Amino acid sequence: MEFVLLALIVIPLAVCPLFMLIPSQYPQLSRYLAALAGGTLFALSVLLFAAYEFDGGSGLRYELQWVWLENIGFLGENGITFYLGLDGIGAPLVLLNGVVIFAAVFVSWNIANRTKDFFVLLFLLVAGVYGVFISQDLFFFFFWYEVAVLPMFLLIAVWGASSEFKTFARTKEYGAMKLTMMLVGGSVLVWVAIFALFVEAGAGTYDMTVLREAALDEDFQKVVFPLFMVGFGVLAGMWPLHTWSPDGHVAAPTGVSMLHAGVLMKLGAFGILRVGMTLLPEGAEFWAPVLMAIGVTGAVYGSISALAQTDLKYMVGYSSVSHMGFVLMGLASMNEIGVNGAVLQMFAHGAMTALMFTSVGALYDQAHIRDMTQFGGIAKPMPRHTAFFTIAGLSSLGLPGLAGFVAEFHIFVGVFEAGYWWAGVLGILSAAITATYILRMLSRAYFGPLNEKWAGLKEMRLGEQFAAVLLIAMILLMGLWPAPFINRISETVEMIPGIAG
Amino acid sequence: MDQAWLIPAIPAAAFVILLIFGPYLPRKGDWLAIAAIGASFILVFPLLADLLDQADGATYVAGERAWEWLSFDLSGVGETFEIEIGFYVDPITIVMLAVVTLVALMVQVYSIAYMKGDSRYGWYFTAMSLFAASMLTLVLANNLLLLYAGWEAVGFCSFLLIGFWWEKRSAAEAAKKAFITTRIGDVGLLIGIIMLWLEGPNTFNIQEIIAFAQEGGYDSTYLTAAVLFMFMGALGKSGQFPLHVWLPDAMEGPTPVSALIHAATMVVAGVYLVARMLPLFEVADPIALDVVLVVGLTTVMISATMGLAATDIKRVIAYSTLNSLGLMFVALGSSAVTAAMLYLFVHGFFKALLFLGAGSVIHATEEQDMNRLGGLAKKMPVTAAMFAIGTLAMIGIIPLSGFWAKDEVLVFANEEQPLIVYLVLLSSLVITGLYMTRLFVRTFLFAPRDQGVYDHAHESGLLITVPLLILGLLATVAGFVVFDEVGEALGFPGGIAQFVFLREAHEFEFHLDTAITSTVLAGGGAVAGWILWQNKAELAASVRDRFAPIATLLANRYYIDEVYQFAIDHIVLGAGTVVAWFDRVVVNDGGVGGSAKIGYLAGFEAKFLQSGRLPNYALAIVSGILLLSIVMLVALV
Amino acid sequence: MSTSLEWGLLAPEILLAGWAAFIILIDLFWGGLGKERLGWLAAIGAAAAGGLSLIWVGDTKQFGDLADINDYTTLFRVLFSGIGATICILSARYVRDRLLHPGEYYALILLAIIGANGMAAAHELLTAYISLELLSFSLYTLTSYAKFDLRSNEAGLKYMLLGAFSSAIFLYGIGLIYGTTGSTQFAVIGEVLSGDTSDIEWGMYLGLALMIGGLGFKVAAVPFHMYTPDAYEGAPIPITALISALAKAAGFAFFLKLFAVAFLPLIDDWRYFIAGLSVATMALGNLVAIQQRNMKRLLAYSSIGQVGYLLLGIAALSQDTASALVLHMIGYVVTNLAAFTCVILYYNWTGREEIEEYKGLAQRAPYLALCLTIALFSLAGMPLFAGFTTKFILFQAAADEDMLWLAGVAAFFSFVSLYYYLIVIREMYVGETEEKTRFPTPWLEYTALTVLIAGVFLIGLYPKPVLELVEDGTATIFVSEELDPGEDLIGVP
Amino acid sequence: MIPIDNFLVLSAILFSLGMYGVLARRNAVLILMSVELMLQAVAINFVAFAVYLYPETFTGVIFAIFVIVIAAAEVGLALAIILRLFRNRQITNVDEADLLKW
Repeated sequence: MEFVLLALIVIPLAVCPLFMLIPSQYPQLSRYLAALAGGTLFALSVLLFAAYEFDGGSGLRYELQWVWLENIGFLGENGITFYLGLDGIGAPLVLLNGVVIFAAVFVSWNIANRTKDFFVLLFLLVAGVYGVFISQDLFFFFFWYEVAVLPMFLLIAVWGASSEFKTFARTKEYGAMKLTMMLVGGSVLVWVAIFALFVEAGAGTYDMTVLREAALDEDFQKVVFPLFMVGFGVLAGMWPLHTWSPDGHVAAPTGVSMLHAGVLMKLGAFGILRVGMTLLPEGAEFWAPVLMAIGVTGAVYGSISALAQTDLKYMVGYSSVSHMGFVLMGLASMNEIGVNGAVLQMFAHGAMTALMFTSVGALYDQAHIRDMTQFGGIAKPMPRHTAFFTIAGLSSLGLPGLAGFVAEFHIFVGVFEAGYWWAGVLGILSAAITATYILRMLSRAYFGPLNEKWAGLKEMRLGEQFAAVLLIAMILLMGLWPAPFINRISETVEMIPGIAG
Repeated sequence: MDQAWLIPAIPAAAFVILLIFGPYLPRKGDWLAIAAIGASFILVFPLLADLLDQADGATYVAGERAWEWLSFDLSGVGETFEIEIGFYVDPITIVMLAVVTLVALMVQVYSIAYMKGDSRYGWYFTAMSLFAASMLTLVLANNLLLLYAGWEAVGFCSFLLIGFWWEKRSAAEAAKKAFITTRIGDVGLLIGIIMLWLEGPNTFNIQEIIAFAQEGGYDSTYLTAAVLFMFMGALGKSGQFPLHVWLPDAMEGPTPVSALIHAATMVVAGVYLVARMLPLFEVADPIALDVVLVVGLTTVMISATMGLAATDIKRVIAYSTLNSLGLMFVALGSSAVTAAMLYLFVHGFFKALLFLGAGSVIHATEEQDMNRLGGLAKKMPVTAAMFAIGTLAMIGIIPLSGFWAKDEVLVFANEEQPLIVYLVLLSSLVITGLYMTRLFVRTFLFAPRDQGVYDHAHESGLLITVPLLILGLLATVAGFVVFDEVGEALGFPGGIAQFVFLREAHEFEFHLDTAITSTVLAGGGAVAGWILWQNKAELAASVRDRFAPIATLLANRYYIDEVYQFAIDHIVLGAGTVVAWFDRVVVNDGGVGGSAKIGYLAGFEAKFLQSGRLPNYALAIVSGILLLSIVMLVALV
Repeated sequence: MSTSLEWGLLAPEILLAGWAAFIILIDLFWGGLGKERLGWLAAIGAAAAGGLSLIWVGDTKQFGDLADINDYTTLFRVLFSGIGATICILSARYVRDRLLHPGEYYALILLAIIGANGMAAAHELLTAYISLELLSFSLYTLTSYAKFDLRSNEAGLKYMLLGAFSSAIFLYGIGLIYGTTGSTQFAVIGEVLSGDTSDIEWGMYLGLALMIGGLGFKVAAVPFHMYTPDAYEGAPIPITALISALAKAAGFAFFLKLFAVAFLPLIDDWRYFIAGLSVATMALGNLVAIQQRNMKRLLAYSSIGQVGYLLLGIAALSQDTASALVLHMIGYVVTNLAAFTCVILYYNWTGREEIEEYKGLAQRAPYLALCLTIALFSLAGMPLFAGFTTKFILFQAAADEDMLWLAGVAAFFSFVSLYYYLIVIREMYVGETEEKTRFPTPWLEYTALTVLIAGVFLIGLYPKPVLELVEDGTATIFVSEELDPGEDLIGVP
Repeated sequence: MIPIDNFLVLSAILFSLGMYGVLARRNAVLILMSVELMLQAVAINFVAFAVYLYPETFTGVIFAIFVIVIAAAEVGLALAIILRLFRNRQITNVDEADLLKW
């Protein structure tokens, strides 16, 4: 099974040169290749998720360690190793990534200009994301973290869409530049923190399992943890540094914003959990209230500002910020239920947002505008599309039976358990606000009398419908039967030092 | 006992089948939905039978079965965090199951005729099955989380069904309003559940929580807060005072939907929740029960008065529902579970009857406004007769079921509560008499106001009238359950009172004095109503003119809607716009853009250092050298 | 008494000198060869010199106290001849179209390589100074080589005068150091400075300051960098590439050796000055680069930025930092050459060097655009490419020498640098041009480009072999050689 | 014997004069001359050290010779470039040669 894990990274990277070979006169060929690659990745992810079971120790399974650089300069034994391993937290996120890439390939089926370059960059992004979820070496964790950010600029700048608003305009170049610069800016903090951690641990290696044991003294952790928190927080849509997310998603093409909001934002939260909280438990303990405050602000702030948006993609962008605020709250509760909830929310929100972007993208492809006030009664020409978007909306407002509720419930219980009752109440309130803006959008754009202008709209393409069904399957699976997810996540979360009972 | 999970499972299975294969089934699968709800109805009786034969004397043993849905162990504290799915059957559940399944069956049969020819006929029955499944899960749930899941699912179904004809802007808005208002209520419920779990015995199981509370596990202020939060959820769902705005608008949905959801089942879920959790209310300090009482009273008074002004017949019935719910909450406020459950049991039938009657009128005349109806009795005798029974039951005239249940509530109100409560209830009796007769008279008797509508009217087919007849029969007979002899006759040892009680077996005493006063007042109201609104209703018009300001106030539902709308538009949406603006301009352009600009400007200034003239460059080198050497010498030497 | 001057050790330099003369003669007498093939010939010469210097891999010899031929020298000899060969290949087409007297052009390049080799091999200050001047003079001439182009002329003038001025300052510094320590041998200076330096502090520190200033000019550290943008913009493009690669690399080879051997004892004194220089260099280099519209000036400021990172390596000098610095320098040189190859090719086709004029390159020459993007991303320090790994190792090494704050500043400015690289990439991929004609593919240059890009990927993805080579090289300069104090150039016994 | 300080002071003065010349002068040739002045100052310095402090070795003196040689080469090169500039643009004033800026 180790090589299946390796395949997760090798396939996307190997497929890139293959795309290059395809002459650009045959876009269909590159689409089939992309679908094939997406399919295999999805199958492998499902296989890995299903096959993973906890067997004691730190929960790491299918380990694969190749020495990359050792005993040179400041690197001691096992200095930098290409160390892959799947643990309980990684398994569901690997599955999420598999699902979203498979769906994204179908959604971006009719990208016309420079199809093959699009897919090259898309699969580069996927390779980066897989790398982060399964690499156990801090150097390669950061390596893949940056690889995931690398193609974002071109994906948005070349295939994106600028948009005019009454009071301001957001060109796609602006969106792409801001997104890339803020993410890389965030990663600077992470970079410095890694240096400090390496020096302090003195073990001469980046192997996280070794760094975990290194007893770092208390106030060092308190100083370095906020670097990780803010550094990764930028990508996780942490409150003050979240502005790239709405603008980036508005400018990005559907497939990209699916992958981005669906999976890439989870990298940030995953980073905080995997690197911040596991390696610096006391630091996490000390900064938990601040993270909780930021998470709650993000949640309420995101949902309130989503209320006032008229552009569909902006609304979904702000809702992602709000849901990521929930994830941060879950992490900050520092107890097992909350952290489980956070990881569940990462998966749930990934599937939900991907589904929302699929639907908005489908609508945008046909109607070429995203202003919900100009739509009316689209349920008539596009019933399935409405059904899919409603399911995504309902899941995001936390209807039981869908993924959103299971995750949010755990987070709220965890937050209350950790004693932040004010944060819990505000969180539940922001879930209610989410209900408001989702339903307001549904009733205004989808229900009500059909606006004649949109009578010509046709149903979603078959590819998009397949993607939507795939995502709904994930939402329903987690909503109705979360046991497989919880069992995997909770064992590993237990292993994290500093997570109270 | 352990097949109880079948009851919600069958409609759920029907829902799934209809959802996927619905359009391809013959007659769009309506028979499947009805068969499913029929099966659930039938399954209630074996449950009842089990419960009865296990019962020794008057005490009933509740059956419970649970399966583990999700669990992981908490390392630090040692226990495990468990969520389970299970059902808990006790007398209250049986009463609820009976009402829900029966009324649902009646409504679905009725809908075959009513919804015939609708473009989304199949989808209607799919949503109905989902509703039935979730309502039954809610009723049967043994733990608060499953109850909450059913609670939300029911809310979602009401959103679907109110917005069934979503082409109409008003229907879409009403559906949205209903779902959001109930969601706001559910915020409280969720907080309550978590609070109970937090300090309680680390489980969501209702009975364990109640047992824990009764041993004094929670400290009283904490428990009161949790319980009031939960009551907030009941407020939203049952349309009580602050969150009642959505119920009148919910009439946008098809009438059978209103009959099922907004009369017999969903709105009653709040009452069921409070009834189920009453022991908690009692352990908490009395303020909790007083709040329930006051809310019930205010809803009773508001709905009754608004009923007077409404002209749409469905809205009038909706107000009557609010009125009855208020009464139930008053009963619960004086911790009379028996009275509340009895009233709920009875109310389900005659309110469904009223709605279906109105439905048959609408089906026949395509008209809902009272001013355009009138004199239909001749054209629709059966509907008129059944509607009359419903109206009289609602007012609470002696032989019909409404009287007995309302009487119980009055008895308790009189004994437990201060006099003011009793007086308010009595005055509400009068007003109920007034607006119910107004409704009946304006619709069925005297000269038809719109000839076109009148000619168009015809008696509805059997599929509509038969459920009306059944419900009519039940509305009359159900009241006699009060007498223990009738209870024993039906096989309940010690009568129904024994069956549904909280603290100790409770005898239905027939208080002659309250019975007489209530009948006199109710009858007087009815007669006054008859006089006011007979033939051209000139007298009513003159009364309205004299009290013009009050009339307009009532017509506009005390402007509560406008206040809420204002609040939403200005405070919530306003906050949204401000936050969105703040986010875009201050955080984004100011913060992020600003720092980028600083870098840009720094580079801009530094660019001009490069003047292109050689002496400047030489000067830079010399200054570099001087600075370096001076600092080095000063620092190091 | 090592008066035995083993001339064999200087075989590569002798070969280069001979080859330069040979080329001038060929250009003079045999016109038929054609300017382009002359370039290839010169490239062959440079490559041969590089190959020749591999003979001494592994052993440590001395050329009579003047230069020591060890792994460090071999490493840099190979690097410099590699740079020279690439530049000759790249300038073949450019020289054919735009310059006269190709013979002298290539000869000067070869002489520049000799100068660079001398700087890396120097064992004492005089040899270093002479090879420094040799390198500088050939670069001054090459910069102003386009006789009739005003900009090349002006660039040459500025570079020349300021070069002379700063080498005078550098010399004064050497004088003071010689005065205070009595010898110009690095090892001896190191010896004396590690003793008590209480009475000679004035001369020593002033000398050190002046030398840092002089050297700062050579590697274009901030206060002394003013000439760089103008020299880069004015000079013919291949020469700009040469300056950015050769001058910087040779400068740092000498800088590292000088400070690692001679001034190591005073590290605690000069460390924070170099750190200050490094921060200033990074700051100004990256911030002003954002403003640039001309591609060559942009690459000039970007190279200043890179110098900032290299200075960081020297500020936190130790065995590990030295090897990290050299690795980063190799990565920088390879990437920079790749970038300049693309710029030269585009210039050959279109004669344009403004960034706006790179619009729509992705359509017209997809492979070129891809390579330029890879090079720019590598310069910005993005993963998969050399920049990321070398920067990571360099900054981590600096952090190891408790210079974490400096590593942090460096990381921040490498993030700032991403901005102006993205601007170029945006023009190439997002911009649209009217004429959609595809450019002809110059096979030879494309092979050179592919080799360079392969180098970038190699260092990025698997730096182990390169790092081990570098490790052996730097090891030699840190081991304290056997000292024979009093031994001098031509000492009287 | 004249104490070494005099020589060092002399060379320092000459050095500063040269530096001032480079900064103040606008004509390219005069700047070149100032640089040459600085180089001679350095040569004096070397000779002074060699004679006074380290008479037994010739390093200092050899350095001085090389400095003079290189100064000569430098002048040749510089004048060639300045001549080129003059021929192209008929200017010797360094301030006017500012085509390359910002």
